[in-house]
Amino acid sequence: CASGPSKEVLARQPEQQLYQQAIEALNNGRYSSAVTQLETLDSRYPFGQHAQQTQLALMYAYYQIGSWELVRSTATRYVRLHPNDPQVDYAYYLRGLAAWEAGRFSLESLDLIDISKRDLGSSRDAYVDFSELARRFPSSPYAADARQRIIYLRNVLARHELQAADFYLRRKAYVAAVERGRWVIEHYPQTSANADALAVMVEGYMGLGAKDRAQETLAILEHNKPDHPQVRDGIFHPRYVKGTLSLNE
Amino acid sequence: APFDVANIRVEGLKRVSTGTVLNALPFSSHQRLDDAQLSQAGQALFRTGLFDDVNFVRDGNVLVVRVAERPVVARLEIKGNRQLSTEDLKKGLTQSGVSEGQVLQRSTLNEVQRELERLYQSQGRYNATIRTSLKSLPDNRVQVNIDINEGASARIRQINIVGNHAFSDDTLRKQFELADKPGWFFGMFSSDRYSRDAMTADLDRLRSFYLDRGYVNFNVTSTQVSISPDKADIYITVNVDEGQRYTLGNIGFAGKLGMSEEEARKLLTVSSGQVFNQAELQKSTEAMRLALGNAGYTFAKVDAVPTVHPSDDRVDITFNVDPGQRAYVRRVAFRGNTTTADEVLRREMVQLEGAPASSDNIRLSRERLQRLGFFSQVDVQTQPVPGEPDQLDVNYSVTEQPSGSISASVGFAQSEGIIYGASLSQSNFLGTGNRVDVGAQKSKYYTNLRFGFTNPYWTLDGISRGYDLYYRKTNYEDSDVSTYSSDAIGGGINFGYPISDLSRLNFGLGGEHLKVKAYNDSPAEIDQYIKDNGGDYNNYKLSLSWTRNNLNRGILPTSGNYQRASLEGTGPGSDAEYYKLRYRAQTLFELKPEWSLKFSTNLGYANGYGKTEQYPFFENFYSGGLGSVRGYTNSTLGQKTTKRNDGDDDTLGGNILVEGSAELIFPLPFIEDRRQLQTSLFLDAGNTFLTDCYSTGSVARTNECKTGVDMGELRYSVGVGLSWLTPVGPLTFSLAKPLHKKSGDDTQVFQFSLGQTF
Amino acid sequence: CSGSVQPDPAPKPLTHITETTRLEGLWSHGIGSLGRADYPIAPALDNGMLYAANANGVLQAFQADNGRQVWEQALHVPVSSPITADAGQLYLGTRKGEVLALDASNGALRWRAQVASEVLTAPQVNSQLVLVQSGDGTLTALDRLTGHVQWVYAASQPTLTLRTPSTPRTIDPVTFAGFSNGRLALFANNDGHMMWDMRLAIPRGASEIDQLTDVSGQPVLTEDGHLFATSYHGQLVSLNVRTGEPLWSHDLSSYRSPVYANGTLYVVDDRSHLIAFDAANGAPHWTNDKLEGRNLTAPLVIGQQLVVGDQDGYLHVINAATGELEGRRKAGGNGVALTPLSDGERIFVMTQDGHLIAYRLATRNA
Amino acid sequence: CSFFSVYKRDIPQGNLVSESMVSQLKVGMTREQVVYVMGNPLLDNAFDANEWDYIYQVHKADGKVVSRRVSITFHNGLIGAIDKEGVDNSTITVNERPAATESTSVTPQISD
Repeated sequence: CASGPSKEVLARQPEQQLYQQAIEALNNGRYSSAVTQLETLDSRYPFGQHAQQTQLALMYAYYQIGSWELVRSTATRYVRLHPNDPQVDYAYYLRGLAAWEAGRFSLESLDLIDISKRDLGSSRDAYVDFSELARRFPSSPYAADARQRIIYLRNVLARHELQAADFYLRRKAYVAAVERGRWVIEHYPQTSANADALAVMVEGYMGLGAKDRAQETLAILEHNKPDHPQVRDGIFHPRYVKGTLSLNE
Repeated sequence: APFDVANIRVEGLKRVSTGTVLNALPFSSHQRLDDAQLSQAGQALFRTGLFDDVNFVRDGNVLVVRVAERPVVARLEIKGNRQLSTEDLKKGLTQSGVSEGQVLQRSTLNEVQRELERLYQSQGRYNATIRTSLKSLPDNRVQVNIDINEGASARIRQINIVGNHAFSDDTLRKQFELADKPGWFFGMFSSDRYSRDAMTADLDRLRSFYLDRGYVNFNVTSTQVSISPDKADIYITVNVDEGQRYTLGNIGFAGKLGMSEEEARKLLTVSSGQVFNQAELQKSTEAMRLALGNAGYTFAKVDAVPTVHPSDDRVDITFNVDPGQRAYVRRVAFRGNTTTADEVLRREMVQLEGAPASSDNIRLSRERLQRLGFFSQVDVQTQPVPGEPDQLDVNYSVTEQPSGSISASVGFAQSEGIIYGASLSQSNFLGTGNRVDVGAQKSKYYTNLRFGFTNPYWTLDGISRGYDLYYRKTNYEDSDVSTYSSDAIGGGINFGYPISDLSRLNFGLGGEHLKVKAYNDSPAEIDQYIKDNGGDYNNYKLSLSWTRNNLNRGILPTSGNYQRASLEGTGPGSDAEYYKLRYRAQTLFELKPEWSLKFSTNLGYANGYGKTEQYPFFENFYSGGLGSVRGYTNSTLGQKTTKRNDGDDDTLGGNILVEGSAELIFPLPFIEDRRQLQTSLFLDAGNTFLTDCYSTGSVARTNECKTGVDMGELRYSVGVGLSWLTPVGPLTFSLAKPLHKKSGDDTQVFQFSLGQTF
Repeated sequence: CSGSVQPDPAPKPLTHITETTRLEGLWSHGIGSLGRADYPIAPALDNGMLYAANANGVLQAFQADNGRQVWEQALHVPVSSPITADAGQLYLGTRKGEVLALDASNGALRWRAQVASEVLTAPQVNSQLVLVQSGDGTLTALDRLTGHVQWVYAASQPTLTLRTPSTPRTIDPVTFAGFSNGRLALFANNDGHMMWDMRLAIPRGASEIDQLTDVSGQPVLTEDGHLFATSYHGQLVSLNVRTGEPLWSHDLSSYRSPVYANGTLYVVDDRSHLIAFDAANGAPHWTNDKLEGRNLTAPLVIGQQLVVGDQDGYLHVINAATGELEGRRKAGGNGVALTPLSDGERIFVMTQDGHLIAYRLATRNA
Repeated sequence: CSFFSVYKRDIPQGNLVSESMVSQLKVGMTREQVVYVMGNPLLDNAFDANEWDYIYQVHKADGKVVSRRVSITFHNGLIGAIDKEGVDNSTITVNERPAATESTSVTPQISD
């Protein structure tokens, strides 16, 4: 229910006046009417001098009213149209934020629902966008915040892999468990989950009866995290597989 | 003539920015220019697609670039289109470059007009006329009007097949969708409207008809489509050359079989000597491909190569088999499970990660996910792993749907006063896959508490464990709701485990303390039973049940079948010793998409044993109402009690239950997502019976007591039912008309319930 | 729900005319249905005998003067073409692509032959051959006595053709045939090779409808070697057969055969305007557009008058010299689409619902 | 009797290997040749690219375990050593169905 003037009325106002009104609506929080005005500007003056500013403002307005999909589609269009525009990092950042918000789950903060156990579709998109932002525009003002969020997301994604690995260990599907562990090490390095991933691989190799591989992996685990809960004075205690494993015998 | 350009000025710009024009020019000011460069600049400006006209004028040493901007389409008006929706038309127009906000090229406009005319002609509307016009708007914008006169589509007057000897015209014409007579129902469903795609489809049907009957060399030599001068009638002539009828010669295999030849032959549905039949050939190749898929050759390719011997009308078939490499599944991923946990899906997987791929297992896993009832839609896609061609990832995408009901209610019934109630029953509590039932009701006459919890995967192999507790306190002294009160407190524990892919066994053990009390206005039968058997019962309950579930969806299935047989009762030494044998089954056949036929039955036989001669009335089966015989008030079918002193009698129920129902599930036309809503026409039948009558002691019996199953006493009803999955819970409506109801039957045409699907 | 097709141009309502000629009904017979697809099964007239058939293959012979039936024969074939009577033999075609030759005295079968596709036009006869043009654009020459195929020519067909098929015109040495691809060709009868062909109509326009270029109807050949042919969306053309060079032509779209009578060429165009041309130089004498849009048949010339039938079942008598409407009679039978026949005195009309009616032209004493 | 016993499925894991496959491997072969014969290993060695393990293991419903292992060590791109454990040509059944052990090159195809 856009409270502002209807599209027809707006269509006739000249570009400059319309742009002023939109920015002013944006600044004092009337986001939905700002959206209508910016949308009219974008469709009437696709090549006007404010074209780029309009699209950036439109993205921000969509973000404020919470329509994540529109933010992402406008941002993608902006990145495609103005790849080397100085403000393009803002578009990447907004696209990542929109995916981040879409991935959050209301009960997550209550820790009732552990989102790492659920479908991480949008969290994965956010991870990709923020990583691209950090990689291509390391000096961008948004890069710092993006890196923080990358770390959080990487942990969530890694935990998701380990949950699946744990299920496969219980299910005695040891090849699957080892591969899930390796996926964490390969895709989410430097997360706290790496040590647990190594532990899963050791247990998986033990299940497969490949003692040599198990010991090789255990050596790397001991080297990286000697105080891992499952390693007590050189002896590895698997969670589900019978028996224990030590480096020397 | 070449000249030095000191400055560049652009004229005629309305919306395009000067910057855009300047950086499109291949040169900048302060440069020596000749004609060649100027024409090049002209091309460059034209390539931007923004200008209709560009020319250069020299004004002293200033180069004036005079441009005429192409108008931008401000509005697109389409009128008169009925067959094709405006959206489709706009989408088509956008592809050919005409859409709101886009620059308009004159040429594309009449190209669009031709495109639309061709489109209508392929629908058989030969006299559709399309007129496009432009209305200019201020500052170089334009409104594009497209008005369409779709005209009518020509009717087919003749489909004439020439050259058919083996089959009569009628047999062949039955294969056609197109007809040369208007359809039934006043031509509403007429298929005598010509369209080219329908024609091609019909020719394919004709071809496969012949190929399925031995005519390997069948060929449509030519087809003529002619139209009457007034463009109203279409005449179709199909000239065919049937060729000879072939029988199958010897059948061989080639390539690496991946199984023994003898095993492969068992899969074939064709044998030498039979008439050549393409459909059977395809069935055989599909059977072989599936068998190879199950043996792990997911990428197997099988095709039947015929070699024709015209001399003796014989065709030899060689099955070329290429099993391809053993395929493995690297990773199994799930998308869309926003509330259900990953493990709840992963534990249903029959196809494991890091294991040989089997197309059967992948399909079976999808069916198991659908049977959970947590998802309205389950799709599966296999993606090859880049760089490792023999490995693939299996991706399941699901759409969550409400799987249970939550309700809190404050109700009021004049007979019972205010009823506070809250209940939660979720088969996928917080996405953990566990079943939770919690309910509490409080009213003037009763308080009712229940708690149930079941974990279907107590162990990874699918051994389930569940327990339930319940407490009931009733006091119906001077109400007319019930004629006796029964307080109970009890609980139990049960275990279940799979005994095959589809069936499970379940054992249950529980204890119960039951107190039954009659009132002065209780019917004689109840009064007398409590006098003879007492009102206090301490029972320990046992139950054994077998279930087989092959439904295609957990909730609102459309195909498959489900059976449950159970023996429940109280153990010997309980105060009331009785047993209940129950059998419940339903089977659905999908007639065609969205249409299914469903037959269901619910049978029960119960009796006392040991010291309980007369089966306790409070454990009787009841019939009538939703989930049973719709159209009759809930639990009112069966033996009536002796009239109470204030005049009306009650229903006793019976220790034998016979119920059955036949339903036709049909789609509602305007509903998009049919997974959440199911409508059906049904015929219900059922009733309860007694093996022996309850004694009324000294009181004279007012209702004649009939014993034994008497099919004549079955009550019937016919009607339409609707079941709708809402986030609050499944909503069920039914409009039923009881058939030849007998006197004393208590009927309800409209019945509605929230929280229980029938 | 999608309604029926609006004809373009809409048929003109009939205006009052001063009738100077009356058509008096003599006799009529029910021959039987022409089939759901209204097959053009026109009757044939040969020395005082009338031969008519229906779509179920029942063939009857009548005496032209009193309409008495002479014989009737059930052929058990789906007849779909006009009948040709010539020298004691009858020829007709079926929708299954069969051509039958029958004895004109009793309808007994002489021979039957198979051609490529359904036959919608009258087989044409010369001293040795029977020329049959079938719906898929092939022209087949059959031996007149035995029915054996002598030669076949297959023309290329556009995806959409007009339902008014073309009829060849044959004399002993050569045969003229028009095709749906807009070309008129001349074939040598001995071996069927094409001597020349010319394009009467060029496909123009975007839609398949605009691109229709059928040379429908039958070309007219006069004793002095002048050929006249019409085409749809094309030209009316006159050419000298001996030299092959065109004499005159007009841009005129028609799907009916032109009719020549003592120096004048009468043509019905696709808007049902009736136009008379001077056969020698193509100068138009008169045009009658009062029957526009009524889907007129090709005219029958009888004495100084012309008779045409229309889709509403009316017969119109028109003065051959002035083009004025002189008489009208409703024959009914939901329309007349087959050109009437005449033995000089009587007019024989086959209506679309299969009635054969005989009329006599009587001048009304003004 | 089987009616009452818990229905469990066999748990197959890893690359199917057989004696006839291993016999085709020769020292000095390239990685592509190994893949042509054995297919791609499911167990990628995260820490040593020159050690390839082809491990196949089935945990049967009745508790028995069948394991086969072929490990290949590469020296600068060619096979240096092949050692195998429990590899023979006996057919292994998974859920009463023979697990085919042949393996040749594959062109992937999306199948439902």
